Amino acid sequence: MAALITQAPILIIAIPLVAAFLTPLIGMASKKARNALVIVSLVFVAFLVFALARDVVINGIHVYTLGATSPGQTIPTGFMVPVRIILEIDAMSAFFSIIWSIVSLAAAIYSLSHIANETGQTRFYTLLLLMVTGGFGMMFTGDLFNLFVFLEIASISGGALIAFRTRFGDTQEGGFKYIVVSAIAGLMVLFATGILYGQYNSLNIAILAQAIQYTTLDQIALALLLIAFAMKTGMVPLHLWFPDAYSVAPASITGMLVITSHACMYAAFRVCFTLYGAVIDAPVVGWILIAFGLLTMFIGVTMAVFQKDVMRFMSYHAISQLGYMWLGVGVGLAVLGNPGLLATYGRDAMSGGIFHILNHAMYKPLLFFTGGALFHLTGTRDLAKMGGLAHKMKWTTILYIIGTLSISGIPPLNGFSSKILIYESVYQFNPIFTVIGIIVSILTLASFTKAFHSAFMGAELPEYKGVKGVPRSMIVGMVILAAGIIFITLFPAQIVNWILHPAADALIDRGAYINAVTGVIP
Amino acid sequence: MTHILESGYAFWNPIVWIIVFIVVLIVVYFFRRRGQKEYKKDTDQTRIFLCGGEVPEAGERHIRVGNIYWGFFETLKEYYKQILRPHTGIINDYVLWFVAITAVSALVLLIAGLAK
Amino acid sequence: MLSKIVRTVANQLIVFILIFGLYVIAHGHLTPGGGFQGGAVIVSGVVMLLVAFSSKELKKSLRERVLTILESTGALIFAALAFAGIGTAFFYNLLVDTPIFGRIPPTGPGPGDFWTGGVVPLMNFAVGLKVVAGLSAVVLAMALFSSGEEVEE
Amino acid sequence: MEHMPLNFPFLAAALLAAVSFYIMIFKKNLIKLIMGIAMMSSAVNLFLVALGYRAGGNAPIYTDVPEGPMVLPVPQALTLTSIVINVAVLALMLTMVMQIYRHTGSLDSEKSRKLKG
Repeated sequence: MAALITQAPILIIAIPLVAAFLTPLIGMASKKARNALVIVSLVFVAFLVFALARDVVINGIHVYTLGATSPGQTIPTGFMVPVRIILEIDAMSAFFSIIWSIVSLAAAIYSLSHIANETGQTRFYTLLLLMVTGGFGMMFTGDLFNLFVFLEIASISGGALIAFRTRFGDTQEGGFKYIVVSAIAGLMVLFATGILYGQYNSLNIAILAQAIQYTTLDQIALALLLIAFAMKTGMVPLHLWFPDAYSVAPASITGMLVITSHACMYAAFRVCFTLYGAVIDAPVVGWILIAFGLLTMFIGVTMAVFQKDVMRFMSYHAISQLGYMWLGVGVGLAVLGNPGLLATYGRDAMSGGIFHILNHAMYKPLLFFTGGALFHLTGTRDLAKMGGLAHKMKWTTILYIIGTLSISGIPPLNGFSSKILIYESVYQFNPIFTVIGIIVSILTLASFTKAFHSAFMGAELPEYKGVKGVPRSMIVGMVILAAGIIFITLFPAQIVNWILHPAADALIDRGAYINAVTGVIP
Repeated sequence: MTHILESGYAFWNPIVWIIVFIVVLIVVYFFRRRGQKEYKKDTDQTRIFLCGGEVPEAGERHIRVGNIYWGFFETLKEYYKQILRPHTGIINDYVLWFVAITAVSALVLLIAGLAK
Repeated sequence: MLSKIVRTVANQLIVFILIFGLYVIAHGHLTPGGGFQGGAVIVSGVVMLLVAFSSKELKKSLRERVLTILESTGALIFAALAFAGIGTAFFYNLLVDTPIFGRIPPTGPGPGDFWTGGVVPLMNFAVGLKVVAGLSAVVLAMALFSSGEEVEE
Repeated sequence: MEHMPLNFPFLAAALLAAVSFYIMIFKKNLIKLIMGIAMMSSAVNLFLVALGYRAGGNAPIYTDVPEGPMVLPVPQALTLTSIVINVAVLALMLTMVMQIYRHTGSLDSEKSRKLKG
């Protein structure tokens, strides 16, 4: 077990990769064996992630060196290598990887019947597993260049998956927009990496963080990294591609794309807090994040109220919820230089923002999955053509209600626990932000009620008399996420103490992240 | 166990809420038991009553999504006109927004760096 | 399908392109090049065949199923080589100080020794296999698609 | 090469990036947009290679190299990786544009805007 945990960081990345390339071979022989391989590998990865996260929270940061036993080792000895390619897992990375493992497992199970009628299913699972690899890589990597590589792996497989159903024209358009935006964001990240490498002669985040000076070039690199990652998360006004891509993808992929967007948010946090932590102009960047966060919340939700396409409507809600996270973490960043305020409310605001990521990662894929179930039954995403579907899909209706109450922050569901943390702490920073947050929450509930009424309520419509119910594996995928919601609802304090405060502290305490690497280099 | 998720001003404990919900459910059940006993399903008692007139078909009496919150959109017509303007759906505009926002934030950071 | 002269010349040239591609793959640890570059050279030969013969002709000899198997095999060999060193660390170079590619070169300028690099040359071969199969499939699929034929799933 | 002004490659990279952004923003043809992205990646690759250049340096290969400084190998490795990634991205984009053309019969970005608002 100890050896397994030592090797866990690379196994978590490598097992989906190997499984991705095994699926075409096994898929030729038997479909069932292929599906079993996908599910088993993801279950094993989820187990490893939980074991690793437990170990990280208890024993501190894990540093895994590729190809050697320590980051400074060379073979044969006697050469000068500054630092090898490493994976570095602190509580923040562990937190994000837990989310990713749960959602990818639920999405894979959901896919089993959601794409059962499509052609080229083997390629679908190959790409899905590659996307899982890319996501874990982004969360675990210890250097900027591999962050770019894994970002591109996740983007390419994600773009291909969005455009997977080639028989529709709009999927191609959405996939194209996604891949163009990802390519530009990726190239900007690479450009910023080059700027930093040219000045400090290293790619490792910890080494760079130790050496960074905040010269003019560094400021440009910060802007490039921050805005590139922010665009990938879907921050207003760079969100325009977001509903286009998310609404046309298969629902299971949309659920996973939400988490890749969170992975980009993780990268942005890593850049702001760890890489630039010592030198960053914290109030300015914090206020930039807060301003964009408020804009994201408000414009996202007002656009969502307006939508008539069920997946597009949920995509705009995903954007609006991302604003809460930027707001919480932005307030934490704005008071980063002031230990008193940080202890009073900054740490709570950050914990709230991070807690909201966890909650959002549970209820938003669940809602996208219910939207996918609606599409599966009716063959349309247009809410105007739906009605009375609760008669046909009882389980989905219940799960939709759970998701709705959770996203609108209705007590006692988990969405409320994170929102109250954000409201209470942000109120001490600036009361107006809390008011805006509550208005956005009200509008969220209003628009979900509207969608609930038009899709599920009413008498059974004649055009949907003959449709079959939702297949079982889709229900199982949704129930996994609903179980996550119920668990977080019942034990918010335990979750905050177990993983969220360590994760927030990992962002604040950049010294530990740096020492984990520099401490072992001769 | 009474004070979890403290944030300075307040605390949040879902167990308290769940207990309250259970109490409310018991009260509701109590009221429901006192209800009319002679209610029967699938008789005239459950038929839709619309001023005594003809009841439309299921597809026609369902209020579709376009009609919900009509007043809200009517009031905020100007806002929606403005907000829909950038949502062109043209990929070139998406790139333009990215370039513009990157340039603006780089400028803000540079000016803040100079002021320091 | 182009004229007989073009087809004959393409048939002769593909041998040289293959040899050059394999050279670039094999010497990836010594000179500029490696698995991807050599693979791309070989795929340029495939593109030449595609131009000389039609995509329909080429589809008969380069079947999609075979390409898929080759691509997956290349990736799996690469992963297996990386996993081989997991006793120490992932990607650990097991073959250092062994007769197979295991020599340790002297530092400083000097002629390159082919038998160095440990698992790196082997990984180059695996990557080359994957790139040849993958890029050929991409080129072939695009050619088939633009000639109006549905690509088989 | 030894007397080449060292800033020249960076200026060329900046120029390439500017031209590519111009193409991506103002050219409505989807194929031209993809060409813009290809130019953008070339600009970044040129920037990376120029970073690793040392005046009068040799290629970082041990085979029969003369004495003297070598250029940095790491940026070249980065460039190679980024080229490989861009091959995948461009192939995917071109495939999608072919599909868009099949569905809409047009390569104009103003005509493929079914998804908006």
